[in-house]
Amino acid sequence: MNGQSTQDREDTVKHSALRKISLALVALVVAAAASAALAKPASHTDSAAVQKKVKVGLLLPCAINDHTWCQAAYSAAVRLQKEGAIDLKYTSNAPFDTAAVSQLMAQYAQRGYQLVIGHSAWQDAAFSAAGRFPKTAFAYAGGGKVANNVATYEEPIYQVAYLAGILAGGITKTGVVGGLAGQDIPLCHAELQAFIRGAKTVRSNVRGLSAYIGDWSDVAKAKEAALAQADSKADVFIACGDGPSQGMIQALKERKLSGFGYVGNQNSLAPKNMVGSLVYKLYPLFKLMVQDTAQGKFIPAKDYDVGLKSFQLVLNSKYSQAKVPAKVMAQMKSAQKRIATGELKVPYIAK
Amino acid sequence: MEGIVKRFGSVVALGGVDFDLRPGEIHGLLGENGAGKTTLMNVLYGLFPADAGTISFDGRPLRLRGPQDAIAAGIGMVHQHYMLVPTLTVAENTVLGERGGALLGRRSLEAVAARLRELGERYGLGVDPFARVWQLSVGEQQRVEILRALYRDARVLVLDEPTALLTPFEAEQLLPKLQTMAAEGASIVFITHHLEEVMAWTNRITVLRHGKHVATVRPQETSTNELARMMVGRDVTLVRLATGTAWQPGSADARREKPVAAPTPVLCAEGLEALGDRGTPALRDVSFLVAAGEIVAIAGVEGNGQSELEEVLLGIRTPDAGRVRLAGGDVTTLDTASRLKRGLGLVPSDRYRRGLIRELSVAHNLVFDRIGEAPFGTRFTLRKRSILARAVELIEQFSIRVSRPEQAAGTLSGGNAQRVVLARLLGRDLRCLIVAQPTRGLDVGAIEFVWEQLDAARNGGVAILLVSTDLDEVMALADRCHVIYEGRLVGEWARGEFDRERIGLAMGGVRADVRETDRPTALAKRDVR
Amino acid sequence: MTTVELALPHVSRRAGQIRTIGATLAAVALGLAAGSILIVIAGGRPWSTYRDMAGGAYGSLFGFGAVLVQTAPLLVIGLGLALAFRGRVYNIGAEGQFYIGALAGGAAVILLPLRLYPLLIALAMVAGIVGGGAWGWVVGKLRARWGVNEVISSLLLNYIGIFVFSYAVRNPLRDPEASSLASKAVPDGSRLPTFPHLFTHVGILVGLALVPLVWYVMDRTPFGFRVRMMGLNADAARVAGVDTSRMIVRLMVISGGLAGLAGIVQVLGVQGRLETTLSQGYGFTAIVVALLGRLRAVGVLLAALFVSGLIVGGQAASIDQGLPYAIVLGIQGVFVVFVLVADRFARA
Amino acid sequence: MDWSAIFGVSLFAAGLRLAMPTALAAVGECFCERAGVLNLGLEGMMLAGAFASFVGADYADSAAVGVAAGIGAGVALGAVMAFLSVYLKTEQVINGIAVVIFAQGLTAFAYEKLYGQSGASPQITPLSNVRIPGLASIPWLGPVLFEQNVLFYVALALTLGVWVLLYRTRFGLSVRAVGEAPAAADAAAVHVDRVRWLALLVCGGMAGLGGAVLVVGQLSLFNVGITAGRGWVAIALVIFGRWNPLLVLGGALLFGLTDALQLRIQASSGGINASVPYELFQALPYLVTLAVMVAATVRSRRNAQPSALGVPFTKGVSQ
Repeated sequence: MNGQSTQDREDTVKHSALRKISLALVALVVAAAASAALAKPASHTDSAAVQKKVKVGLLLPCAINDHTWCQAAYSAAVRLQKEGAIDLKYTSNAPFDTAAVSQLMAQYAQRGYQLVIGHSAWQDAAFSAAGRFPKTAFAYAGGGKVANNVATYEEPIYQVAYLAGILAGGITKTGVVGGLAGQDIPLCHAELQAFIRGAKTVRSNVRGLSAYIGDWSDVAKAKEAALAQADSKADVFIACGDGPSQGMIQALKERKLSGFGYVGNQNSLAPKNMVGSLVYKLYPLFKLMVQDTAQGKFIPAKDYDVGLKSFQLVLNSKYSQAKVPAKVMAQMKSAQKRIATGELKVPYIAK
Repeated sequence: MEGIVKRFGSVVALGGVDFDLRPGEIHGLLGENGAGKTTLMNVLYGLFPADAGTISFDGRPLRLRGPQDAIAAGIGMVHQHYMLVPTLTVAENTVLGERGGALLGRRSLEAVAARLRELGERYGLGVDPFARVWQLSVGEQQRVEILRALYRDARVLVLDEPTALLTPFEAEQLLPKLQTMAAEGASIVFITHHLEEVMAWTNRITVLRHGKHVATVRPQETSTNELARMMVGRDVTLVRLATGTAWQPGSADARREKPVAAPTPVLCAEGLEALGDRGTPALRDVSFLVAAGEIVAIAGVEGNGQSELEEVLLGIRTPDAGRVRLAGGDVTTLDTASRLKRGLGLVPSDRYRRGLIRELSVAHNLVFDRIGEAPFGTRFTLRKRSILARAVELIEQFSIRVSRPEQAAGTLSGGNAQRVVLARLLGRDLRCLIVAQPTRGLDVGAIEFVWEQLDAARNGGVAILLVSTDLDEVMALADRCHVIYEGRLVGEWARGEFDRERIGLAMGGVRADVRETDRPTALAKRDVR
Repeated sequence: MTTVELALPHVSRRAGQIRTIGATLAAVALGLAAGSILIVIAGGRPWSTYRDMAGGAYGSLFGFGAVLVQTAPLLVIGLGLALAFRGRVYNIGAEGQFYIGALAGGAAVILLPLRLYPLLIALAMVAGIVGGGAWGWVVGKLRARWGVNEVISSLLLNYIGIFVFSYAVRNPLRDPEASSLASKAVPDGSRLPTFPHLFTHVGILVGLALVPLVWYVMDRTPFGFRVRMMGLNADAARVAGVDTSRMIVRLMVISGGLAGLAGIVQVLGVQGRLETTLSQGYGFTAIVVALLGRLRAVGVLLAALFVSGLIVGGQAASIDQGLPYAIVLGIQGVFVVFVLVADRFARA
Repeated sequence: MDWSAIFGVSLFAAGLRLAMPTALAAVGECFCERAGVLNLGLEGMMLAGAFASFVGADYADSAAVGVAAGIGAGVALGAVMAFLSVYLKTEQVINGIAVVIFAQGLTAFAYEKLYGQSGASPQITPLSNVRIPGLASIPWLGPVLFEQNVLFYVALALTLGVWVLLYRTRFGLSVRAVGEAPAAADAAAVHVDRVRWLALLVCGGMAGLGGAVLVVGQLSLFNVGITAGRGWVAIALVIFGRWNPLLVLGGALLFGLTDALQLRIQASSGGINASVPYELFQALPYLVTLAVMVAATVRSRRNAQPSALGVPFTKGVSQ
């Protein structure tokens, strides 16, 4: 590095111009903060008239049309807005470091939004924002700790994965099924386990493969992981996470295999390959949360779980029915009923 | 070239210089360092445009947008610091920058190599076209530059201080080659500040001083005395040995004959071995000692291990073998800071790169090697007042021309900059001072000042190691003198036995016992008093 | 310490400084201009968006509290980088050092059965500094001992550090009940208390306390002076007795240690446990903060406040103006480039 | 453990697919570092290339236009880097980081603007695989090398092209000279800054193509995290390959292969819990490069790094 110095201004003796200017700047900033705080009236919702519409803020970690995680929440919220139940404002591609997310949640709360939903595993961010706005209800996805104004909503994907597993058991010719996930988190672990368990009920010798990519957005690596499993003769796949599911779908198209979509209805992405999609119905969950908030009683520290009502195996009409033996379809339907009635308990294996 | 003007910021390097060159002529361009010789030729070579003036070639005006125009016109230049890419081969360096077909496969390089070999034979400049430049010696690299110019059939060849990096012996072999080229119609510009060479080698001489054209004379019409006066502009006795009125050689010699009372060795090196940056051995079994109140010189052409020696003595480079003792204590493993505390000091050879920090003020440059010590501060504080006070003192004592101590060191002229470095070093309680090329590129007045300071320090009991390529300086100052050649100390002379020729030969690696008759004739003419 | 004007010999020092500040303000203005183009493209009105941003960030105690939370890590890392960059030691590995510091400090808090919380917090911070400092030491040693370029090695160690952190959180320190990959929560007592109205954790005080300290070290101690000497001319510094290799190691350890401290402060102040969402590039953004702050302690503070204001203000504006949040990223990106251009003209 | 599944032909095909985008960027970086410019903005150039190729392919409904747009975006960012590093001569390290932040910010914003609102998730028709008739039937090598995506062949040709450009052309000679001794190159009538500008444009173009290969070649969709740090691995690869394009390509293939291998080990080892510490495999390229870098500098004092890397060249400055 030659003599070109990055910079070497430095203030001289105490009375240097720069120091005076920088001190003035800091003082100005602090003064502005103090005066504005006093002037601006705290804008909380006028609790007098019970708002018919609940003001809901929705934070999404990805784009609203990603056909999976974020689109599921976005479409559910828009449906509630159309029904006039909520006054929705959302932020997509939100930052995912805890400090920034909790700050964004707090901004919504400060603007009088009664229910702030963080559609990701943002437990810490929700708790840090909730501490500051006891009157605002916060919710985050995926289960975990709850507190007096913090709730979480479950993603019982493993129950529907069990049903998909049954179909997979019928469809697979090689007796090998594949599964992809971003990282080995409990949610994905339980999903893959239930999928294999379901397949075993149809074909006892089914072999289940699993692969962890290491991150949730490297689609190229996810595709290669799926192709690797296809090389180990897997012919029916399931995925857990945005990147993994998008990668899996590209692999299915290339190798003409079958698979199930994750959270969003991904059937249209590969009509000939998608047996169906495990669609996350957030509408019932959001509706429940909105009702609790609307009735003025803040959500008791609740872990919202409406079981199969929030998760549905949406079959892909364009997928050739021939591949799915009728007997297996019937078995899946009956299992679906038995889970709904609670007769059949799908085990949740997280580790 | 008529009325060439070139300014660098506020410094006028060339103030309207006229210069003409006839075919088949060897034209000497003479002047002190900084007189504008190299600048004039860089303008001819298109490295940077002239601010004013015109250049014509074969009668037609020559437009120079960059070196490619000069090369196209047939002008070749051999720079003082060779402009070669070390990792490329000789052939690649030759072809670099040449216009031509995009592809450069193995076949085309073979063709280049063949032509280079042919030129090499014709002018006795043999060098392996496929060797990588960093493997070549300094002399060989110069041959590559000349061959490159010839390869591009240059009709004008500019040589910038060609003998500076060569040993006297190699320099001798260069002249006949230039003469054969001139005989074949090429015209050669020979930039130098050595009077003897220009007298012996050229048909015409142009003298420049401070960017002004002084005169153009033929060697027969003038004498070295007259050239020296034109070069320096005031009546200077021929041999710089006697410059300055402070002390006459006689008196200095008389005082020196008396052996120093008890020559306590201050600095001594034993069997130093060290590798250079390129991994080639730079120091081979170097041993010497310097006593208090003595100046020991190490003469030698640049690139023979001097900078490695400085770094080893200062502790910047760890030797592969051998010991360094300072004031009796073994400092081989000590870091530079502790050596400085024990009274060691270095006046580096490149004052702007290693002697000064241009962005810092003159005041800081005067004390920055003792910044953590009293009175300039403690381990945790800096005392600005005492720094400024000391700076004013030193500015006064070393007569540094500066408007105010806060002025940036980068703005100082060569002489002033060297004064600052000397002030920093000599302003401390020194036991041993290593001085490298102290007067390179200085004007005569500055040289006098430096010599006086060194001499005063020597008389004050400081042990001084003078590393220099300038024979005059060595013979003027040194009590004892070694010569370093390819990392090895060859020969040692006490002041009385100084013999310019034998030292010069030793610098060239020629054993001192060369018989009288072998000495090539040109060298004989040099011995002019 | 008298300062110096770089190129022009006769320009007085004050004019030089005015031009530096002028260039920074020019950079800010250019950045805002380019940002407003993005806002217009996104369908917003630039002037009201900026007003909302400023209001959202500095206009309310609530907003300013949030700015301080964002400022804490940027300031602490930025100060370390400013010192290292002054010696031209380009530590690009602050993100990795941040995570390793968080891991070391977090592990100490989770595993040590100590109940005396103030002591536990102090211990955790020391562990964080040691963790980040060790990660920096590796880079410094590689350059000092074998001349391995610190830019490249710190860059590589960045990612190795992040992967070590996520492996440790997934295996040894994992909390089985947690829904996401995270460690057990740190005991509540060890969470940094927050200011009542501002809701900012006291970790910001660590940053603010460091500003005068780093300023003093940089401008008033021989060590700071030698760092500048090495930065301006390493050869001359070496001849003047500055041990550049040891200095490089020390600068890497200090900047690494401060990045590690910022990591543990973020764990105790914001996150409450070890999780990969601890940072989204603080280590890289801090480089910009150090540069915008002209590598001076006070400058880094102002730059950290400014960049944090951009983030927090951007959030507020994205809600009020209905602009996509990504616009904050866009503006930040554009800003960085204009700062570089203006910085160059400041020193022309 | 079913060894045949792991070490089958498809392992090497997968290795090549994973390696190619990173290899393109790495060879581009190798080229501009040889010219003396340290370009840390690769990650941003790849991302911009990926995004532009997606938009191009979507709007013009043709993969070719997409690829061209991708290369164009890379070249544009190469120009920004060149303006900062070569023209303004500011600190190259900082310019690189700035280009990355600049590209990440703008692509996130542009993607949101163009596709954020519309309902349908955009997809483009990918380039299909091209089976070279004759060669693909070679038993082992055929499917690996000759049944790849058409962009694969373009990428392979380009990386070999860079080797020829660097070692077998006049321009390449100038590039090598400019990176090693700019002053000497300048004296030999080589336009140092112009060579560096061109080198950066080539580097940006190749990084952009790397992004385009990812999107148009392999995935036919875009998301903001799609390059996933490949630009930083590419920079490490240049050092791993000791600044020689062929060795850099070799390094990229090696790391692509190790990635493909670990995915196969996970695939065939069955079982649900992560049998393989995938973080280790993510860190592998960085770890190995660090080891190689240290070994290289320790072993030979003359490491292959171009001496003037990272140093802006100012004409005629000699005191």
